[in-house]
Amino acid sequence: MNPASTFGIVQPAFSREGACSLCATQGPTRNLNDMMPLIAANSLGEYVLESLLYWKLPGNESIAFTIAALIHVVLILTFFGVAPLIFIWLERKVAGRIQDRLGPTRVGGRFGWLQTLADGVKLIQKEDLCPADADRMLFRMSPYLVFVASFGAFIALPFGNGFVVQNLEVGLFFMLALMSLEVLGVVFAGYSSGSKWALFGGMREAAQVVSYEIPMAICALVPVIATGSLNLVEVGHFQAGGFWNWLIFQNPFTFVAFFVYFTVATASVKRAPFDLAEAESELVAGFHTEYSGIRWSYFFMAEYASMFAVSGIAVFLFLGGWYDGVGIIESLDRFVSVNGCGWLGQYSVNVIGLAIFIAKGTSLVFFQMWVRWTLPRLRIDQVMMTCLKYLLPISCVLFLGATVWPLFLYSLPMTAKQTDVRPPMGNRVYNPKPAAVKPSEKSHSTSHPAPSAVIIKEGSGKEA
Amino acid sequence: MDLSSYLLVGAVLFVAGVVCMATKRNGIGVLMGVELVLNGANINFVAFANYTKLGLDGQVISLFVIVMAAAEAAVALAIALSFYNNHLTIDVDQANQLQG
Amino acid sequence: MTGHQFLFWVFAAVTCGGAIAVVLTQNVVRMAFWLIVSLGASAGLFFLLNADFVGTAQLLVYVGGTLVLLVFGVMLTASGPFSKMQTRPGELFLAGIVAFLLLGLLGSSVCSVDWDRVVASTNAGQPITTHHALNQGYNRPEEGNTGHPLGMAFLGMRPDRDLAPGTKTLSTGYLLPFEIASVHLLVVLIGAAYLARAKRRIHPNES
Amino acid sequence: MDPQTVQIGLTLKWLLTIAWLLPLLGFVVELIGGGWVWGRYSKNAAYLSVICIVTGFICSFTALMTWGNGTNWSALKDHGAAHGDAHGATPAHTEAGAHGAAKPAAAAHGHDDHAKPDAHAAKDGAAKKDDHAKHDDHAKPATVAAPAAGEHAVVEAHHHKDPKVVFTGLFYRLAQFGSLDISLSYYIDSLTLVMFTMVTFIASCIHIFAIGYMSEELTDNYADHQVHTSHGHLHRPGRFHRFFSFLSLFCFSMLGLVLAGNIFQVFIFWELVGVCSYFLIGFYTERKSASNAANKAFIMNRVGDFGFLIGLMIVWTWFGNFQFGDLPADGHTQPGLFSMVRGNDGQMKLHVPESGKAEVVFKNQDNHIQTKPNGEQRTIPYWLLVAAGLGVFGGCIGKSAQFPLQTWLPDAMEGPTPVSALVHSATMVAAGVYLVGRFYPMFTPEVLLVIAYIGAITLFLAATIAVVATDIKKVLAYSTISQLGYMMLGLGLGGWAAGLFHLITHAFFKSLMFLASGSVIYGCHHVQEMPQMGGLRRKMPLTAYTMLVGVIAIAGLAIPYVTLPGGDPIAFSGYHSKDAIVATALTYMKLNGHYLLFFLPLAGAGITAFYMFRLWFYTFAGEPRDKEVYEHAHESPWVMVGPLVVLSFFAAFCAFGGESGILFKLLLDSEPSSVAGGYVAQTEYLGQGLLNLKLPSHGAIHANHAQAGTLALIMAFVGAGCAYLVYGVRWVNAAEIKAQFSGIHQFLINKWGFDEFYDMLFVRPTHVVAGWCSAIDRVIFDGFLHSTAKAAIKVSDWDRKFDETIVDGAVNTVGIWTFAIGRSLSVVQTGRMRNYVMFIAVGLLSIFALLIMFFPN
Repeated sequence: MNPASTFGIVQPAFSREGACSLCATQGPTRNLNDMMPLIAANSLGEYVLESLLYWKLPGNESIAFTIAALIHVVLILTFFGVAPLIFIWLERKVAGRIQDRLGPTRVGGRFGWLQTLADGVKLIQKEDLCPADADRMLFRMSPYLVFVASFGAFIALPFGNGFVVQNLEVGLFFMLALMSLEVLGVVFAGYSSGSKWALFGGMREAAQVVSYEIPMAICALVPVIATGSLNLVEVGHFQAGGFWNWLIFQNPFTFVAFFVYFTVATASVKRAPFDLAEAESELVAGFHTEYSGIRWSYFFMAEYASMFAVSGIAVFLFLGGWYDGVGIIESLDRFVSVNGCGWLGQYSVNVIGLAIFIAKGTSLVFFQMWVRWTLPRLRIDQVMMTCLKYLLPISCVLFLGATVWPLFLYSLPMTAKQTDVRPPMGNRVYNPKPAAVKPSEKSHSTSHPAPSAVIIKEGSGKEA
Repeated sequence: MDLSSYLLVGAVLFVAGVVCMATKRNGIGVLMGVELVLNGANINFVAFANYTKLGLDGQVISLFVIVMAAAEAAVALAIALSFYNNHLTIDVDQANQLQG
Repeated sequence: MTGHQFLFWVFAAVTCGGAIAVVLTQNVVRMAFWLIVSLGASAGLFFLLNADFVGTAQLLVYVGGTLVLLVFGVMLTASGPFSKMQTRPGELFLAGIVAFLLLGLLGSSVCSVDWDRVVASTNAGQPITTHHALNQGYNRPEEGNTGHPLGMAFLGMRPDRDLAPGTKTLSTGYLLPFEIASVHLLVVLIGAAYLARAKRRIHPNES
Repeated sequence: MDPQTVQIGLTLKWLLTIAWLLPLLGFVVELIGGGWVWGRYSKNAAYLSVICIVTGFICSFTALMTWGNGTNWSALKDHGAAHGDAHGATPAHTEAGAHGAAKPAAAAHGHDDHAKPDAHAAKDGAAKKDDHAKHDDHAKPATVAAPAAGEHAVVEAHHHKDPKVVFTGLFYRLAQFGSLDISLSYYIDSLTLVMFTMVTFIASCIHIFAIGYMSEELTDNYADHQVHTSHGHLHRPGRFHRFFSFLSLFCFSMLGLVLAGNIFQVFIFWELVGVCSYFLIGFYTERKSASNAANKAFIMNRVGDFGFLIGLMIVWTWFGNFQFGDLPADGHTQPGLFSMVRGNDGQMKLHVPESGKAEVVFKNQDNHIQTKPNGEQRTIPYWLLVAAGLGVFGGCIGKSAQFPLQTWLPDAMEGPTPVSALVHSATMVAAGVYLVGRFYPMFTPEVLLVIAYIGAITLFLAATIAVVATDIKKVLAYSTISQLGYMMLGLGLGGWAAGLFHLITHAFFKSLMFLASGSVIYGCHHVQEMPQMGGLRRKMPLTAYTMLVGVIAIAGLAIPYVTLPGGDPIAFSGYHSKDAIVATALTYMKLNGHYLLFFLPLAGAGITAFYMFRLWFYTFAGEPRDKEVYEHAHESPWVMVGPLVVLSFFAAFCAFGGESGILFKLLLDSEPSSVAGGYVAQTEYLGQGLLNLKLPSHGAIHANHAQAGTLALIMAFVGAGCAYLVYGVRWVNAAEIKAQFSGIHQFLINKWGFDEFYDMLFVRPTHVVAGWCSAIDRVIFDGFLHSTAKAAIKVSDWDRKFDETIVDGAVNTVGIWTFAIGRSLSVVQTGRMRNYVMFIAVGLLSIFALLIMFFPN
């Protein structure tokens, strides 16, 4: 163990020439730079730590960041619970309206808005059944696996400017990775149930999701090529300003990629018309035929949360993230930074951004429901053919096109001067984290230098 | 934690993988043993990447290992399926036509 | 015990436990489950080692892709539900002895090296993203900011080496291996698809 | 060159390149896809060929227009004349100089201001008044132009034109040997452009015609009635696509030849043209006559090409350069052959060294003398230049079927008629004439004299044979030879533009006549003998009258005493071009003597008119001679008649305006600068290898134009009249004449005995020598080889025994031992993968154990 490390990670011989004056400042935030990536929730953790120090409470970084992590877990878990609550209710209302019915009307007074809660209470009360032929351990584990995978994806999903559990550099990649784990739970559920319906459902699910993951990842990379970052917050910042800055309008390929992505995402969260794994008319209920009670509800919470997760990715990759599209957020941001409204002002702006983001995500979820109750279900061979014969080639072409597009623009005589071929790494604007720490200590937390130097200059400096 | 703890974890994975390969009669099980061995090696690479001058190279090599493992799994699975189609079993002990 | 230590012990225990469980389980599907547990936890170890990209790739490619494929294979080749193929106890015993010896050998090798000296002599401890030319991403280098340097390395550039103070020569990147790996992957997938095609089944009595 | 000119040059280059390469594309596609992809019933090959060649025509025509617009059509204007804008609007209007037809109204036009190039007009303006006065009434045959005009034309000042713009450049350099580079280059002037347009246009017409003519080949089972096998007629699959692919290749070769920028490239395409003609003449390979004809054409051409090769070698050895024009190279301009011989003023610079014989001094494109590194002048002996010219002309003799290599061309009639049309008008035989025209600056007056004599002999000889031929295509073939003789004659006499003018006009009317004869043959179901025809104009009127247009054109008839408003005679194209040649001949005779060179073409004009009208009357007029043929005859479909109509229009009017017409002026623009002012042998060199020859200048020819034209017209009318009397109204019985002159008739039927002569002179001796060689081969060489083989068999027999006992025994013993050892060790190979893994682990442990045991540290 390196004694220099207070929190456990090896303390590097930290020498950044040119940035020393900023990063080498003394103070409690000094060691915060060495937080571990997974649980170190920078802003909130810093805030908690500052608070502990301020109130002279016992504790060190470990405790502070544990507390911060717990807060995050609680927040996300709340969203994870509340969102399906609303979405299931919404789905029932939407289905009813589309089928010329009313949907739930009674529970909770008007609109039946507490219907889902009532259902949930009922499910919790039910007996936790396990079939005699089942592989008991796997049967019990599978819902948790699905739940954890879906839940984990929210670690990297920003809900606003900086409202993110862990602002990972590879956030998008991380989300896709964790959401791809869901399928394992489904397959195990299907296999361990000891029922042929469930087995078929699990097999179908495995084939479908593994296939659809490929075009989904490729389509997600199309806007990533345009921005040069996998960090969703940075991608969000990229789309500041009017809606013409949204990545969907970045180039023709991102425009097409949005629709392909949305189709593929619908399939990868096994929603209609791609819900072959739980096709009730052929497979009873597919992989969760044998499940009941609270374990059954885990699957559904995971499904609706995943719907929101893929929609959130779509919002960040194509539809401007937390920006409103007419420049309100941006102007508020500027107002706050110019007039020094402090962390509260910044925070308020971020809350508005949060609302906008959730509204966008919810509307995409609504769109998925709309599609579900409108289109008939495909056959399994049609599902596979759609993916492998159409969506996969299309997404590959989009990927290729998005790669070539800047070069194409650069080669046009009329745009050669104006077009900025974005370097893969280089002159990015650093967006400071939301001011969770007090203004007086802001300089400690913003330890990044203003990155004005471009690589080329570095190279020439080295030669000199 | 220091380097040797990570290396020990890698060693455990490696040995587990070797034993898995040596004892499992199910072809897929043997495949899982291979994955364990590769993962043990991967942990070593990343650990060296973090603690020594190996730096980025270790991570790059571990990425290559992951990709190659995926390729290997695909081919091995295809072979296993082919074997299963021909022998109606996945028991690798049945695949002894090459014995001396 | 610091957070890092705590998390290391948790992940290491899960990793090793999962691996041992894979060895000891006779049911193939459960083996797959334990393998997932083991590999997922080792992804956690990667995160602890500042390798966020590798960890994520481990989750996406290994756990989310390769293992699903394996499970798929298990289901396609299972003769009956929850099939078991027992290993003879003698073999298990022999394998256990060899495993014990092998682990002892590896462990003694690890412990016999003075890693502090080795690390010190190799000028170690410098994080990958030391140079500020690499720190222009959104995140701080300490947060495992390896996406950009890895991408540069795969494109054949090594700013982490070439821009460090005192370097004179240009290092080689990994563009060629990367391309070879991609082509290799393509060839492998085509070959796998060809191999796995349904063929005429040879009945045992014929062969 | 200013940038605009460079731009025009590039445009021309690419347009012509496209026009050139498109037929090649067509050929390749048809070669690959013709029979297998489209099948034998598809006309796609024809459509592809037509599209290629028509696109080529459009490109060529666009190139011509681009060139004209780029040069402001300076070629069509009278150089130096002030009246250009006032009268130049109608090209036919500009020059109203001496013409064969009388023009009573034209005198009132005051055309003497603008009748001639400025220098000429200034010098002898007064004399010209007289000329024109004479021209006005010179439809009277007795009128003879003043010989003085010819005299002073020789000494007139050099013709002032704008410097000719030639676009040269390199496509691709194949190899470079010292100063000599073998390259693909181009040389574009108005001659190239006119040739391109003409070739592609006529080829288009022929392609379209061939769609109809060759449609019988669209079958899997084509019955060839001329080939007899033991089972009756030969039946074979149709070869429609093959025909069109070869046509395309033919066009590609010819266009490449025209575009070529160096003599070596010309040679390459020259040979390609020869190969294509070989393929197409031998198209009906099963017919013995066809394959013989193809061989004959090919071998005859090789004889001529031998001369060509000699010429090439001389050029290579002495000039070290194949390029026609000046090429920019490495910052300086590499002077081409033309510049080296004649500089930019068109004059050779002669020099007599101590040793005696005259030499030609090489110049640069700026007229400076080229020197070797040691300061000496670079020169070529005059006689070698003559030899080079004669050698190259030898190639032209073969290709253009001149005396004495003319015998292949009538036999080439074995090919399908569209091929004959293409070979005889636009491509193969035109290549020879074209090359003479292109290589003109390299020819000394001595070479030109040879060319002129060859041409004169050829034209007379062929014309006489044509009189007795009865096969409709053979008549046309001999007429082709005869007309080629005219062209050669014109070129040889110094009438550069006149010869090429005749080449172009002849291409139009001869392709017309061949296609018309093809239409007749098609309509009469492959009857080619004229005695079986007659009266066909009632069955196929369009064919008949388009043919008549061609006949009038080639006969050179015009309407006496009547002119167009501009003073131009009313005549078809052949009149103008032949007139120009005869005028040149007359002028040449006045300067040099050589009376044959005038009287032979003059007689030829009459004979031409006679046999052409004979053909027409024989075929189309009178009563049918063979009822069965007549009954079954029918007019051809539109796809065949359409090209006839189009071509007849051009045969009639392409030379509209004669020497002041567009076509002639376009050609005149490319005329080598040495031609216009004439030539007088430099007397101080007469002893050193130069003959005392004079070449006529433009002005001199012009002065004799009326006289020559009148004579030619009279001869033409006499010939046509005779034909009418004998074959039209049958006032004189042709059979009686034949009987009366049976000796001459037989002599002519035997084609002056050339075939027998060549057979005796070359073929039989070759057979004898070949017999000897074969005998030597059989007895001496074969015997030696056979005995060697027997000895080898014996030796190998012993060797086998040694191998089997000793070598094999040793190897087998080793093998048995190895096998036994391997068998005993194979127990370790359990074949079980798991065991192998265990072995590896145990092996690893053992290695470490050993290491620790022996190296404890």
